Amino acid sequence: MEMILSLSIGVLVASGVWLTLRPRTFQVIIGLCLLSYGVNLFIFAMGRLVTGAAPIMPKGGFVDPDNFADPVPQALVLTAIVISFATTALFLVVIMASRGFTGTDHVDGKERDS
Amino acid sequence: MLAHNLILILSVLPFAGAILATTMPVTARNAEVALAGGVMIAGLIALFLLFPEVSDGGVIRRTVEWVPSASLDIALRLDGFAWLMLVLVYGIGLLVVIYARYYLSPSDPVPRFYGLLLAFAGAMVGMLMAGNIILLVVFWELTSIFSFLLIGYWHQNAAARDGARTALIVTGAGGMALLGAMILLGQVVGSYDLDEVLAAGDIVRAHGFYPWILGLFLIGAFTKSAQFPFHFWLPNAMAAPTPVSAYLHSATMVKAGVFLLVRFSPVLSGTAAWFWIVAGTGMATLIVGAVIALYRNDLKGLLAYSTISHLGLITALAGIGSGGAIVAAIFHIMNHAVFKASLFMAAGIIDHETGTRDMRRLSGLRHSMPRTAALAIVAAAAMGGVPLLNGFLSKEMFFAEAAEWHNGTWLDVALPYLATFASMFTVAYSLRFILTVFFGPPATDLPKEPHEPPTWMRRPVELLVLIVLLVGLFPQALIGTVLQSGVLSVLGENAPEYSLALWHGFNIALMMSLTAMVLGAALYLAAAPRLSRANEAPAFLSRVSAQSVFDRVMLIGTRRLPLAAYGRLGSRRLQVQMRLIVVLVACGAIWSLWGATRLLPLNAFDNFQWSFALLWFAGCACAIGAAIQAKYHRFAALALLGGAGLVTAVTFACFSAPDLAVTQLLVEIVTTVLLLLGLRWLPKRMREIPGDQRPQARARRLQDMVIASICGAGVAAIAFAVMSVPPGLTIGDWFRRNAYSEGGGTNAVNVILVDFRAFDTFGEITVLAIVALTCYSLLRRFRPAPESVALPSQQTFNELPPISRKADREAVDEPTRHDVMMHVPSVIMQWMFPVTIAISAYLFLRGHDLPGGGFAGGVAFAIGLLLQYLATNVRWIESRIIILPIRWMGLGLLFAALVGMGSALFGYPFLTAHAQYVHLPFIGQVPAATALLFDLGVFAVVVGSVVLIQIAIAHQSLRSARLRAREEAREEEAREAPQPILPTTPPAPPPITPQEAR
Amino acid sequence: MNGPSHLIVAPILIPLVAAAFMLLYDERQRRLKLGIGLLSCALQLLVAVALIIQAKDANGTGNAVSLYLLGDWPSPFGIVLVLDRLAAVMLLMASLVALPALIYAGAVWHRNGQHFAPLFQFLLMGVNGAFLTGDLFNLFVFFEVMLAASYGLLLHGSGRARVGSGLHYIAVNLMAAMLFLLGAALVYGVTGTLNMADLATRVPRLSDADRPLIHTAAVMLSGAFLIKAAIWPLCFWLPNAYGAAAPPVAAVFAILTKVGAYTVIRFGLLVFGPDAGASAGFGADILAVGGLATIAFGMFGVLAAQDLSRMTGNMVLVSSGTVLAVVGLAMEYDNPEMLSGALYYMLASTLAIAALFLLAEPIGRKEGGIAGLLAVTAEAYGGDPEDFDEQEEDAGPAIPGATTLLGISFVLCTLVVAGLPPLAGFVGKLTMLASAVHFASGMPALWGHWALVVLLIVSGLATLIAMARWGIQSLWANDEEPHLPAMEIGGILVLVAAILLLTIKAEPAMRYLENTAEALTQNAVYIGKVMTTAPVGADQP
Amino acid sequence: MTLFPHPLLTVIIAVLFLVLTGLSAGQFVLAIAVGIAGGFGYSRLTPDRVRLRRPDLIGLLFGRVVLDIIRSNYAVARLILSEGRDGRRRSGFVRIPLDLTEPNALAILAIIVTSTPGTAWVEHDPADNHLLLHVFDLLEDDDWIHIIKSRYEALLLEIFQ
Amino acid sequence: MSHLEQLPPAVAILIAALVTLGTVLVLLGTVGLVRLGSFYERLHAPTLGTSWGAAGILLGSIVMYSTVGDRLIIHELFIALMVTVTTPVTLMVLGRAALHRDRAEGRPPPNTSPPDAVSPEDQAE
Amino acid sequence: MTATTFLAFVLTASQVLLAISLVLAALRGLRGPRAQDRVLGLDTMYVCAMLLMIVTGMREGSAYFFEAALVASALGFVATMAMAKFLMRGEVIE
Ligand code: NA
Ligand code: NA
Repeated sequence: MEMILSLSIGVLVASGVWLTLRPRTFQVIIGLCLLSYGVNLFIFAMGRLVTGAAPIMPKGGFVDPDNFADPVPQALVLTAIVISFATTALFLVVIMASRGFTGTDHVDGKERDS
Repeated sequence: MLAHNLILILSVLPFAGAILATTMPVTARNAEVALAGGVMIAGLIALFLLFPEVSDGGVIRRTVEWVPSASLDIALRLDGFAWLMLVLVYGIGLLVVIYARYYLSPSDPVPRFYGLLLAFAGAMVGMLMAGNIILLVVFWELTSIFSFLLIGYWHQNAAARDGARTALIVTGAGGMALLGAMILLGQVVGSYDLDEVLAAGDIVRAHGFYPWILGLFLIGAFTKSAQFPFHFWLPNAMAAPTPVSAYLHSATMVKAGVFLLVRFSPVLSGTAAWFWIVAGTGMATLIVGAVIALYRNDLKGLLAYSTISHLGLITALAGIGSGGAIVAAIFHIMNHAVFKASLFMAAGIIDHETGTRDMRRLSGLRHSMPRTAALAIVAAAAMGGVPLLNGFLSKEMFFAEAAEWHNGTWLDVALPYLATFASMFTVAYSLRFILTVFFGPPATDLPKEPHEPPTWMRRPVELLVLIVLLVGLFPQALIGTVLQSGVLSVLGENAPEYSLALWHGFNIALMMSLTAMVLGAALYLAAAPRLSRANEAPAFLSRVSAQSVFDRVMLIGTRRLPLAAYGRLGSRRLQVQMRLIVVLVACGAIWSLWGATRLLPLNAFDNFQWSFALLWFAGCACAIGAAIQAKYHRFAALALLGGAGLVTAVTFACFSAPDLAVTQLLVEIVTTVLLLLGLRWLPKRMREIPGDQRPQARARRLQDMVIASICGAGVAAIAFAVMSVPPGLTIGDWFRRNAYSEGGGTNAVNVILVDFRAFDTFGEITVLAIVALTCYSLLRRFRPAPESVALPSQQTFNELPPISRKADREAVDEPTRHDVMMHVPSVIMQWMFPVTIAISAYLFLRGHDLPGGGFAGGVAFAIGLLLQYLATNVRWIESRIIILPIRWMGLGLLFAALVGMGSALFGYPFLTAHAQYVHLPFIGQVPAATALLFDLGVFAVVVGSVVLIQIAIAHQSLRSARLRAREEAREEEAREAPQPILPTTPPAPPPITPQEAR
Repeated sequence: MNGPSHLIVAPILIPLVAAAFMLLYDERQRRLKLGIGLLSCALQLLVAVALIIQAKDANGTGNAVSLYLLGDWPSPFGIVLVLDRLAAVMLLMASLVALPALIYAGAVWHRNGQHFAPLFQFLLMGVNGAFLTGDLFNLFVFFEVMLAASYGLLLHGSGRARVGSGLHYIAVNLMAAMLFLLGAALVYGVTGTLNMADLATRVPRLSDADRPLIHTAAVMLSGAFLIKAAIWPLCFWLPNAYGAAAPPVAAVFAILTKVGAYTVIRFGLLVFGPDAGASAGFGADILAVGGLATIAFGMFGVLAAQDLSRMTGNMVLVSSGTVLAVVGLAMEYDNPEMLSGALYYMLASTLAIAALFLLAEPIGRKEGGIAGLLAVTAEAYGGDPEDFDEQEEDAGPAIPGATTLLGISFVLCTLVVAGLPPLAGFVGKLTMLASAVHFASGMPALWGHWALVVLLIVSGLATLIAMARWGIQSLWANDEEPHLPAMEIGGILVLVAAILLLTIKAEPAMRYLENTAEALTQNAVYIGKVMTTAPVGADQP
Repeated sequence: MTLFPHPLLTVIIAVLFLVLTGLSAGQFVLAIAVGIAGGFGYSRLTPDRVRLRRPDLIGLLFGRVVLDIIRSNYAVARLILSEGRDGRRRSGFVRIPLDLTEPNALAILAIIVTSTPGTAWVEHDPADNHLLLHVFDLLEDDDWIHIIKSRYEALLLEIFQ
Repeated sequence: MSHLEQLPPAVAILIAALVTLGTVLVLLGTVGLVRLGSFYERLHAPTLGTSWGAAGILLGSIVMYSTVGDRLIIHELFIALMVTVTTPVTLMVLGRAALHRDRAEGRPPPNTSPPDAVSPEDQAE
Repeated sequence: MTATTFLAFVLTASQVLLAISLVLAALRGLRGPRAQDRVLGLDTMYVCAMLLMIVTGMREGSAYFFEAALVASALGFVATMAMAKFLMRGEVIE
């Protein structure tokens, strides 16, 4: 599972990075989304993979942390999801505006020859 | 005690006067003069009072602390040499102040002039009295800055601007060099105190830094004193008002450099390097200045080159460095200041009264302004070294030193000849000045009718010329003690014996003088006819002037090269920047990971699960598909992106993160709708982009693919390396143990979010609110690209065969085509509204104990609202449901903050939560944590923000419909207008039915 | 005192509450919002001064570091705010820039678009939070708060240039955010903590197998930090973005790179400081080289630029590069000597740069007086009827003698950024130069120090040349009096006054910063304070 | 303004909420609150109260639908599996005139038709109240018209109109 | 494994049957989605999964949790209801969209089921 | 083979089959050929994913998959509906 997830993170990151290096704004925004999936999974993976151990605790009594997934990375991912959603929205609006002003969807606001 | 206060007053007074002067009204000309003159007189009085203390080589010191930790204190130090220079600053200052009163025209803003003049005097005083070598640099640079402002006083004049800039750059750069020298010097000596530095000559000269110190120091001194090849700024500075030239370019600022050479000669001189560089530069300057001066047609130009030449003389003396040479240098500093100031003033008077300074136009002025002519002739004679005048005395000392001092180098041997040669030109240009301006037939075509200036404009000149005469006749009686105290303070016990007598016998120096005079006169007579046509410089110098070299260096060094370097080292292209970030971080990561043992994939296929592998097979396929399609098939990329997000959500669910799965799904939905909303305003890629298949473009894509693959592989390897080792002791353990007992909730993730690390959540919702506000603000000004204003093609197409033509009817209250198409689905979507409210409440209420929470609830609610926008249209929905998303955001943030601050009332820090179960009748135990209230704030902010973003984008369709309607109305007008008007908008707008345009 | 000192959290809460309040009013009540904003900024300034005094109280007892346990949870579990001298200084700097910028904005800019006032406060909240937090992930959150607000402010007023450069700015910073997340997550994955002090105690004890991973995390994090600090070659977005931003926005942006530099100092010296065992001084040489390159690049930019905004944008690079180079050298040779000078220079140059950003507009307005005032807004408005209500009243009373005031301010600021005497910039540069020479003359071949010395002097000269060129061209060549609203020059003069105060009070400031620099290399006090402070609730069961 | 603008809806939402949370006293109170909120929300969109004339027939309709769906599930599954063997299946559009005009009833009809494998609701034109259906296996046009009109529409007409 | 062991064998078999039924229907639906020739035909395929496919699995879940949890746990019904109500919305709009696009391109919607002819514009979506 | 192990096997097999279904749906999303096909593929992926989560929950005896499944089933259609509407109208909200 670790291997599969690692590879998947790799694919997401690679696709995302490739797209963010592209010249079209839409490619960049899709790339940032993919990248954020990869990054979120990476953060999540830092808490290690556990199945059937959601960090929902019994009410009272002794709690063995090993029986539950680490909630910290999950909390971090939640924050990260929200923030990357927000920034994606913003970026979208900006690329809309950029296209409106420049008439092109090239990231530099003008078409290049090459 | 008095002395200590006096020297403080000396240095503060001009600055105080400057501030006062600038605040006076523009019309207060006489008040300005009174103020500035008063400052100068006060300074002179203070100096007079102080003389007894410094006359015998005594030194007065006063230190005011400024930044002791940077060894930078306002250490003032007055000795004989400084005293002597200060007399020049204040004395000539006084005369200049009076002179300027009559020189400046009524339209000139006097407060600025006197303010700057006084500030400059202050800087000069500070420089002369600085007892700390860094402080010296401070004032040194201030003189540069104020002189820059003074030269540019008439800034409407382009020449003034250029002259000021050149002066600032040259002297400012010299100041930087001087700073370097002083820092090194301080490092070598171990102190910035001038006395200690002056006493440490042997250490300095023996130190490895000495060449650096000397080089930087000399750059500083030479630039300021306009030494060759840095001399060119001085003639350009003649664009300054003449009082400024008389003050700065004869008596004060240009003397700063030679002052420094003399002052530091005990520390730095006595080496071969010193002699060669300083004496060599001095001699070169002496000659070059004198030669060019002869060719100048501009009076002030002649005086400027003359000044350069005289400064070269003083520099050469400092380079020789013997006791006698230092005496001569100090003496000549004074003499030159006096006669040159008077000459500048005289030149100013001539300019003022005739309207020109061009010697080719001036002639026979002795008829119309005889007094001025007499004064100028005497001063010019002193400049030429005529006996019985002060210039003669110090020049004889120079000749004597040049002839009698020896160190065995060829330069030493050549000195007397060079000196005589230069002096010949001095005589020649002095003669030219006298003969062309005052003699000959009276000029006829002058811009003004020449006559004598106002009396008080001439008084300063008279006084100066009187000094020229008196010093020339009775040197010992007049300035013997003063000069002696100056020499003592520089040379101390090494001070030589010298005599200031007028007559030393028929010695070699006198012979040199006479030779120079005879030859000079001959030279002038021979050259006179050709001078006015020689284009202001001898032929060999007219082609390469230092100024043009400087201009070229500046153009290349401060414009072209930086531009080229900036372009080469930077990029304005986003792709380059992104690539740099990625590549640099990847390289850094590879570098730090190189050889790490954890990266070897051990147990790679532990816990293999087919379903999970298949899941991610689909996920990866979607991700790669999205990457491939994003350029030409944008909609497809969006769908595939959704697939990848979905798989991510399932992964979260599978590995015990239900909260994440819920949130990811919700955000996924909103993001998709958002991107779709945006896609409406982005170009729909269909046609191939030109050049996309060129080998270059392919190569770049391949290169990026390699970069991306390396990044992906690296992140994957790191992830695997971490995951394959069990965690050590983490703070997560503490959260798991204390989530319920301390945080009062069973869902540890939610307890972290609303309690343990609620501050993060606080920031997160703030980000959301900010982004929503930003999107809204930006979209208020949104102007779509012309090709997206048009109705989407889907809406312009009238379906054939139409189901019914009734939908096209013109009646306004008929359903739109959209309503027809969405007729049945919209009913179901409206049903979903209350259901979404229920789901939202469900997610919100159980968050603390089970998956869910304020964020999930908020997004769910926002989706519910969004669905209603999808089901109908903006107008319809907003006439029924009025949401004020910005208020929601504000209230949510305030509410969350107030809940957090509530704890302060009980003496707890911000965001301290209180958890408790309350027993309600009939209902039973109810959890009542303040954290839940905080979550309510989160809920409100999330709803407000998400709705605001979506609605802001959605409203653009409405706005562009309005735009289209206006466009159409305009076209209607154009069609009805009698004359055809060329269409400014794209032709043939798509036909719009009235309903749609509504 | 029993309760915690809530003063520490005030710099975050004041702007937050102010901004939230503003959201309750609509855009027609801009004046009220401006008033709230000014009040908030003034309060922040007061609090910053109070915190400076609080952090000053040293006596070697460790009181110089104060802790605020958010939610009353013990560190390293909860999020902590840590106030030490460095944080206090940065807070003061931020509020010193913010207040004048907002005053300036009060003339025209605050109503040239939507929601300027709340976004401005949000930015300050993010900046202050980044300075105060002691938690790595919380730092990320505040970075994002700050950045999100900065996106909004950069785009404020809209227009092609702002949107174009904003696109680049946002894209680059989104990439930086990804790196930050990766790095912070990896830190947690390897060490199991997010508290920076706790991290500092764990890093020296890491196993050899884990160490490369924490170094990788550091590379990722420094990628994020250095993009913000605008190190070469990650800084190309900056001059465009700052040049395009509205003047008051560009002025507050002068702080943003300092946030990046601050995090480099904080994180670098805390986690990879001298006590970090095998990781001590990690990456310091690269930091130093990057910093030096940044100075050079910024210098070229200053010379190459044509207008004051872009020039000033490049000065930001010079200023930032100087701090980074000094920090790198300080880390590499474990020698805090130059740091105090660098901090002082940073303080002075930031104020001056902010003032220059503000000056650019009124000076440039010479062509056309009041028309120029309106031209700023004309381009930004589309033909939409919704926006027509926004062009109402004028910019308030104008004041006479505009050219003189602008000229004096311009010259003073130029002196500071060029490091020319007698103002604060010189004192800072002098301290750096003297200590660099002092340190390097004792050891052979420290080319980094010598390069710094040369670059400091040469960049000062370059700045002088460029500024003289521009100043002459704009202030002298055009004789027209520009229209200068009183609020605009008021904001500028507040900054100038702050610079003068900093110059006059150079000694106490310098001594404060010397203590700051020394404390930065002695982490034990900081770590001890963070790790041992007990929650309020601990003694009240 | 009344507390229960849509009492039926309020009840449905409350029940749904209880289905989600499970039944307890506290949840019951919450469920009613949520139900009321849902009713309010819906009344903003659709002020007119929906009236059922024959609620007793809902069970019958539900039963019919469940049965039909089971049947068509089987049919369509078989067709998909046999696709390669015989290509005799013919799919296409059918246009059906409707008598039903109540929007909610139409929506229910749409759900039924679409949920049933083998039929897909493609287009409804309110102007002449015709429905365009896509049918997976077209037997006879009239046949489908008959099924829709008699098995579902008739019942819905009775319930709603 | 504990929760599965708590189930009586008959219930376990029942659950297995329901889940199998549901899974197979879902799978068949997706197979149809891949194999069917025209869009309008493919529109029918997912309904296998959203009708009895989902129902089977959700019923299995209800039976399982109600048995293990000793009380009736029916919240899966909510999901079932949601699937039933919401899937048609997408399919209806999607079908309408396809029809609209076909008409716009001048292609009368096929009454038979020839394999999709790929028009040049298809490349561009 | 007891009923329990049989059920365990069926559930595991169901997970795999549902994952295969998801792959097939994704395949339609990838292949298109028309935009509506991709939307259809995504919509089916939502259903498969939802059911996969339910079955995984049954397999693990965990109730915490429910919320995600609930959201996928009740709100997932908003995304695909919006895409469909985009195809139909060229914009999502008008
Ligand atoms: Na000689
Ligand atoms: Na001479």
